Amino acid sequence: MPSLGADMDEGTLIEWLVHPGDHVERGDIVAVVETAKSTIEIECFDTGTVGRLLVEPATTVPVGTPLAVIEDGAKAPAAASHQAAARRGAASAQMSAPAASPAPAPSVPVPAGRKPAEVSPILRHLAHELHVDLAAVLGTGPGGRITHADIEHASRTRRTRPRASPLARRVAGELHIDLGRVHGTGKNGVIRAEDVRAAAAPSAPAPSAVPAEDAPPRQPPAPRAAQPDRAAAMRRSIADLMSRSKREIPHYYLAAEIDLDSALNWMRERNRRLEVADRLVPAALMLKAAARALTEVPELNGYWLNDRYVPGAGVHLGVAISLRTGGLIAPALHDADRLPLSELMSALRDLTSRARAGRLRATETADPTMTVTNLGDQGVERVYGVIYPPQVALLGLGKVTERPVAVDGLLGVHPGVTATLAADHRASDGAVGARFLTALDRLLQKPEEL
Amino acid sequence: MTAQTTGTKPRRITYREAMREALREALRSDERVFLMGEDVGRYGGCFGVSLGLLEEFGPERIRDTPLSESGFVGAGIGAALGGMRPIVEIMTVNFSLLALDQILNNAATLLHMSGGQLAVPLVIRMTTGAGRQVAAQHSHSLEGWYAHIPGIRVLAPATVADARSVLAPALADPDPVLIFEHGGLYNASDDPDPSAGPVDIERAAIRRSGTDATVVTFGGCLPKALAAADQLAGHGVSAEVIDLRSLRPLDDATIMSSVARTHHAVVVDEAWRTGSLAAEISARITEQAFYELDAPVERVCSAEVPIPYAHQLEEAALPQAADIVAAVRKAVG
Amino acid sequence: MTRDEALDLVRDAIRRIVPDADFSAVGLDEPYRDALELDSLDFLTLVETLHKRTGVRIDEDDYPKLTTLAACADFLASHTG
Amino acid sequence: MKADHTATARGARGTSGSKQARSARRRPAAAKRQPHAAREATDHRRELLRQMLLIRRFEDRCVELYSAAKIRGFVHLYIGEEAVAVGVNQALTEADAVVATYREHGHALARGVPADSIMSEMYGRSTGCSGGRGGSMHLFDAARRFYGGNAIVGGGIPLACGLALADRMRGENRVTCCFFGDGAFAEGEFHEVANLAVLWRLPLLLVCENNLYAMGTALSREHAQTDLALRAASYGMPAWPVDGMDVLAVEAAARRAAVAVRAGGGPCFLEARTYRYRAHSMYDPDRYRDKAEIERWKSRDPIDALADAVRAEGEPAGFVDEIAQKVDAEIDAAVQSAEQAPLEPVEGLLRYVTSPAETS
Repeated sequence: MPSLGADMDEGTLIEWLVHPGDHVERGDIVAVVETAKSTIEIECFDTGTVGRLLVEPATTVPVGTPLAVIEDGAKAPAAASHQAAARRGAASAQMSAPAASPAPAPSVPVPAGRKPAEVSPILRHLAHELHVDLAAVLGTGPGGRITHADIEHASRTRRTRPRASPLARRVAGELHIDLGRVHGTGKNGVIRAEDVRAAAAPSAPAPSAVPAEDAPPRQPPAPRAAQPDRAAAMRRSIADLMSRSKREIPHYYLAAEIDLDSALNWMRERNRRLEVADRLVPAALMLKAAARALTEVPELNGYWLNDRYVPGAGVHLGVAISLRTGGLIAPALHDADRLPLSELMSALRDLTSRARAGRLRATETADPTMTVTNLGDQGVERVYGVIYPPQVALLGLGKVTERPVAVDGLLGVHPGVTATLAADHRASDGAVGARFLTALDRLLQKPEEL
Repeated sequence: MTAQTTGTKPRRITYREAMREALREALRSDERVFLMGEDVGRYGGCFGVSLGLLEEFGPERIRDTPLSESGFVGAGIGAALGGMRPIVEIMTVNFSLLALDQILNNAATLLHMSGGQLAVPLVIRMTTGAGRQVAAQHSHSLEGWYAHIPGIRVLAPATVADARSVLAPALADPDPVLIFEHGGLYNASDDPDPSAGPVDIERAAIRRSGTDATVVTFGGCLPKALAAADQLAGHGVSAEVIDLRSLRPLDDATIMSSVARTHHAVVVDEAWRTGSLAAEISARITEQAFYELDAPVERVCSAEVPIPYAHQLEEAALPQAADIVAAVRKAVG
Repeated sequence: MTRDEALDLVRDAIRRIVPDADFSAVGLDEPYRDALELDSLDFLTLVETLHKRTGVRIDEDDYPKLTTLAACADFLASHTG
Repeated sequence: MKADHTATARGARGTSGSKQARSARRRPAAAKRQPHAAREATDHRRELLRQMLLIRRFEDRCVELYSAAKIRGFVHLYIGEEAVAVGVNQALTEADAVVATYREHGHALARGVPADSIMSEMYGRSTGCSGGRGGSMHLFDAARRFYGGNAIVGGGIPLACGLALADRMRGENRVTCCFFGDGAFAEGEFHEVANLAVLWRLPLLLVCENNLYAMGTALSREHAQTDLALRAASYGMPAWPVDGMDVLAVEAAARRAAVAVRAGGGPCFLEARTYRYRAHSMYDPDRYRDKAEIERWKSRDPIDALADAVRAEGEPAGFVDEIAQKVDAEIDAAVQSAEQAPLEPVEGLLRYVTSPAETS
């Protein structure tokens, strides 16, 4: 059970997306795990063949519990074919002398390449109806035959093949984009070429968070009945984490007023030329500036682990997102310092919509290097934040308001924001924090360079 | 004598007149050409296409026939074998079924069955389509049936210019050519460019360029598709409209290159959907341009019902511009 | 598009963002963003949806005209003719 | 069925056709007074005999080769009806056109289509008269104006009508001769064309080979009025029956008709009353007619009858065998040529669907 966040002690395996015998590549999504906060697709970090699955779905296990065995790629084919041979032997033995050998365990995988001809037309039809690929179904019936229940099971647990248009598939192939990571904006969530390009090209529009017309609102995969429990669990989890933070981390706070006049003018000009889907919001500008500021002040971009500061491997901004069902989650916007603005904007929309849909990826919840919380939309002037352990800082952004400023000896009215920094005094001192806020301010004065 | 084809100044003529001018030109330029069919002479053609030709060319070459579709279509085939260049008019596609044996079993097969010895340089013209409240037996769109047949060429002129231009190359073709004239088009008028020259009957025509979706259609549905494209432009969708012009052979290249640009395809066909030409085109797009498609191919066809008489029922049964708009919007999402 | 149709469309578009939006608690002339907790990203999504479904171009300068449900409906109705 | 026999017997004996035949048979007596003319007449009859024997023995060989699976598909044999094709063809010139049915080996051979190109066609070879694309039912020879080979019952009749129309419009003094059966007489296409041809005074010779069966349905079961010539005449054209088992009678009737057609008076209709000895297609159950009927018709075999007549004119007893040997040699050569001919290559599958594009 991977750790999907510092606050996670245990997780519930919801479903397996792979089966024993499947070949998996590093980065493939192999299972869905439910934590107190979200339902998360977990990736596999090895390449090889799935051996035994050690944890049954619906089982809750502590972080660190092995979930499955991934066999070495070189050995796997041999093992698979051995299994196949054994299976055929067992099946024929069973047919000729039922009592001679024990029936094989029903969960033994059917060898790949089995002939679908062994499936009755009725089941074939059922599989078709349920969009189940028969070649991928484990047969648990006599002689390894596929049963009605197997297909229904496969339908429930199969890894959803991304519904993508042929062009989208082609473009994904050309751009080396994993369709599983592309959010479809077509009817019923179908991935279209523009979605793939949006996921790939920095200059592409960011339609990903736009609900498809006529598409039903995306449902979190977990049953609705689980929601109250989930909310309560999340509450407890936040409580634990924040208590730990306030208990362990000596916070210090700094604030700076940042003039957003040039930033917002620039943004307004830029947005004027663009379709809605391509427009920026001020938050995106500020996130980008924060990410860039962190590259200048790396002392705030990392973790306090084992009594020492460990810098983060990249700038992965945690974005605090409040959920409509209550609660809060702060998944990572990976490499935010390097994302061009338009891409950062689309990534932000994507992350927000997936967080609210309960479909975050493991790495997104696990590794933010600093969190930004923006309560400006909620009308807040200043944020005095609580740091997410083991991170060492949190940037709070308030509401963008018109405020009086002195410009060239005259009084003017400019939009501005109050940025506050909560930082871990174990890892840094006030001067470091001040450098960060100063950098943030400076960067926001030259938005065209962001 | 009615409208003459002289002069090079563009002037407004109807589809009917354009076809008549093409007939007149053919009859004047090649004495092997003659027109034969029911009421083509004294009556002037059921739809008035051949009005006035009898007076100019006489009853031998503007030949009224008895109501014997199989007989006179077969006679056209035989006359073509015998060195003539017959133009056989079948009053409507509905009656062509009585001559289907001759078209399919003789016209389309003789060249092949004879090992290349007997070509059939025959042109068969017929009116097709619905939309005039003439009910189930007079509203068929069976072009797709004929386009199914190897050995014949099937043309569907959809514009006044094409009505004027397709007959000459059809007559020059050494093999049988069927020309389908949609009954709803006869009164359409336009100023065809008299210097436009012969039309390439192998190629489809792009009647309107666009970037977002390809609308493939032909014959009587072309005006509807163009109207739909106008409406779509108002919705910010740029539709390219392809007029197939030739239903056999199909100009795959024009269709596929358009789909490769727009990534969305809608096929509009007045025939019934099942087993239609629209089905064929859709299949070809998935065969040849699958990886260009960003959405399933949409089809707009007639409802699967014998075409009813009552106006509102007939309108509902046939593809309309609004249906095309909806299909394109569905495709582009 | 009539104003009523526009109003329905706006509500529907919001419901896609906030599936359990309770419109009975939001007066037509009240600011709905606060009541329904639409953040700036949500609002952008709303604008985008309205544009897609009506074809009406909504510029950033128009945002202040979209503060209440009634204002949204008026805006759309007047721009769709 | 019995009614048909009597009808045919009456047709054979009592019609103008048989009068023609009788007058033809009287010629030998006259020939003795004019030895040169007599020799010519005898030679002509020997030629008719040769043609009929060629058809008969060619088709006998077809049966053999079909059984050996050298020939496949539908093969309809003309055995018993040879006098019709051979007799009618005597009235035609090289410029005239022939449209036949799917039982057309005889018409093709009588028209002069070489036996080897027909046999090769049935073998599906490149050298076949239709390039291997037609087979038994679709023999074509454009150079000999032999327009098939039409396997849709009645389907060739409008085609012949059109060929005649073209001749008429082009001012060609040519006849188009169309063979079809009693089955086709029930098709609308026959009646459409009969009307059209008279209406337009087309140079068309319609030859109905009435072999009494439309596949397995007897004439009296498919026609309310079984006198087909009578019905044809109702369209306004000369029409008469002839004994189709008597090649000289057929020839005489056809010549008379051809003269009328060439004169520009419009079409003529001949009903040749004949009989096929073998099945409709290669084999059939023969449940629709009895063996005795077949035997009765065989007793009036056109080849035997002509051979007897020629022998009576003083030809040596073995002269038929002598002709048969020559014919057999021709057939042997045809089979050998077909066996050795190259198969039509599959690469050329799509040839002749449409005419090749002009190279200019």
